[in-house]
Amino acid sequence: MSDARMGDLTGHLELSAPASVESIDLTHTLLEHLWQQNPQVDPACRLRVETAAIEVMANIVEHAFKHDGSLAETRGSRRLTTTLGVHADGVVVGFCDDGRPAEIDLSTVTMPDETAESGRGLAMALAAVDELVYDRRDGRNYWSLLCAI
Amino acid sequence: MSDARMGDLTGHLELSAPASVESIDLTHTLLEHLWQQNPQVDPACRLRVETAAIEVMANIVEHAFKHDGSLAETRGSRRLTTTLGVHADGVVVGFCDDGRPAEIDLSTVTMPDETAESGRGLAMALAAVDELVYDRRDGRNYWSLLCAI
Amino acid sequence: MIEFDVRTLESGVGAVTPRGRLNMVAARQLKDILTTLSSDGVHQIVVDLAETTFVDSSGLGALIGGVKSTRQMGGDLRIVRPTEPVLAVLQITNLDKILRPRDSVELAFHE
Amino acid sequence: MIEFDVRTLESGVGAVTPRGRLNMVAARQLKDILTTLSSDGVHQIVVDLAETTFVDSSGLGALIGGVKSTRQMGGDLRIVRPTEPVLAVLQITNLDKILRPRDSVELAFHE
Ligand SMILES: Nc1ncnc2c1ncn2[C@@H]1O[C@H](COP(=O)(O)OP(=O)(O)O)[C@@H](O)[C@H]1O
Ligand SMILES: Nc1ncnc2c1ncn2[C@@H]1O[C@H](COP(=O)(O)OP(=O)(O)O)[C@@H](O)[C@H]1O
Repeated sequence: MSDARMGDLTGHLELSAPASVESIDLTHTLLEHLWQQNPQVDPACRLRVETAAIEVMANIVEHAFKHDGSLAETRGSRRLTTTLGVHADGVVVGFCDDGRPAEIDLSTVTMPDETAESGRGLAMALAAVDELVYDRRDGRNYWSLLCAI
Repeated sequence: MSDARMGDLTGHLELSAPASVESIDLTHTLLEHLWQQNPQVDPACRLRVETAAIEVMANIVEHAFKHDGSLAETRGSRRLTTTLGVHADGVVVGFCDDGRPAEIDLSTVTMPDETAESGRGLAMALAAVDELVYDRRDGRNYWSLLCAI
Repeated sequence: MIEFDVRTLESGVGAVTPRGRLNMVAARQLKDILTTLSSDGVHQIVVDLAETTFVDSSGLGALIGGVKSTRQMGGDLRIVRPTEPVLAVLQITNLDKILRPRDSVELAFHE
Repeated sequence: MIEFDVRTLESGVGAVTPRGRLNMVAARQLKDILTTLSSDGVHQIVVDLAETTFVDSSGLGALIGGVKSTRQMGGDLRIVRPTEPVLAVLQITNLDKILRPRDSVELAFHE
């Protein structure tokens, strides 16, 4: 994340991987590693971060490269960078991808009714963490979330 | 790895993490993810890559930052980048760190006798893979290994 | 990573146990399992969440999809023994009514 | 990640089972376990490698250290049931003599 907020993070992790569903598990594993290194983060906060991070990442993987042609053609060229760290105030996770802009207004997101089979992801992410920001800069998408501790 | 060899790797993984023993397990997990994504890499080759990669990384973590002051002082500022990928000819793993130069001549490394409790790492790495290269450039250490498939 | 255990109880109820994280990759697999059960004529399904360490919106979507398709055939999909993180997610998404947790695989359809 | 199971057999032999990867982090833990056993007067030690999925030079170093320190006290450290990757590593390092694999925890000291 080229976000100033990551600057004072010691011991952060940064992973660049294909923007594929298979990479989602890797992010989850990195989060579990982060919890091991930061036992001060309590279980409730861990779950909140995991929920928001996995939802945001799933959205990027699903939507950010939608009109890019077949997976086979672009395999490996669709990349996603995940940055994770803990600082004094909270847990921070950032995602950066070079897919299409997310046409989305986070302020209008609501939880769908109980029979919906999709459309719940961003509402869950927003409900889970204290801050969720989407930003488009220099042809890239930046998502960042903060869970205060 | 700012190595041309990584250029044509599709689906490679790149992790930047603290240069700590705890990060070694992360590299191992990334390798296991790589095997899942590349079932064509046979078990023998997997083990060879794991052996060499873990030995090289352990050496960096143990030796490259030795005279840098206490761990507490430098915590988080000692970083290590690991790049892993599979291309048509083989599995490639690269490490980059900004520690002190490795005063080591790989051509003189031999396997110690059976009662030695240390000094076996680089010999194992060399025995395991087809290519192991150490390079110092621009104030950084670059290690890269190749296991042909 | 996830593994699924699928079996049929003596009562004819299908029992699915996801072990691990029920995320997007796993949700696709769960959907396939539920579709196969349905085409085998199994419309009473218990999903045992005792070893499901995490669920995301796609996992929830697969479960809701199962509730809807089984009910259309006069059956149901019921969950049992959710772990703490899974229960917390059911609560923030208001799904703890349509997916009301039961106590045991055997009794899920005898309450 | 690694977990260690440590127990003492009726014969007085100490049995250590590392579950997972015996890498640098794990080797430090194994060394501590072997030191504790030694200070408890246990100098016959079996390390069951049936669930050890990987071993590196530091793991080997900890095992060799254990062989040397137990032998100094008239005992020994013996390994049993290495997995295929562990056996392969013992062979390329020429350690399959000083660490000759035995068949079972119970019989390691009765061969
Ligand atoms: N990263 C993204 N890029 C583009 N569009 C997105 C992105 N994330 C979400 N969206 C849009 O927002 C909608 C709602 O997303 P979400 O709440 O996660 O539900 P779902 O992904 O299940 O449809 C999506 O259907 C999609 O149209
Ligand atoms: N990355 C490195 N930086 C500096 N010195 C190194 C590095 N890797 C290895 N060395 C030197 O090479 C020696 C042999 O390394 P190795 O074969 O791995 O055995 P061990 O680490 O068990 O001593 C080390 O003791 C160290 O002096």
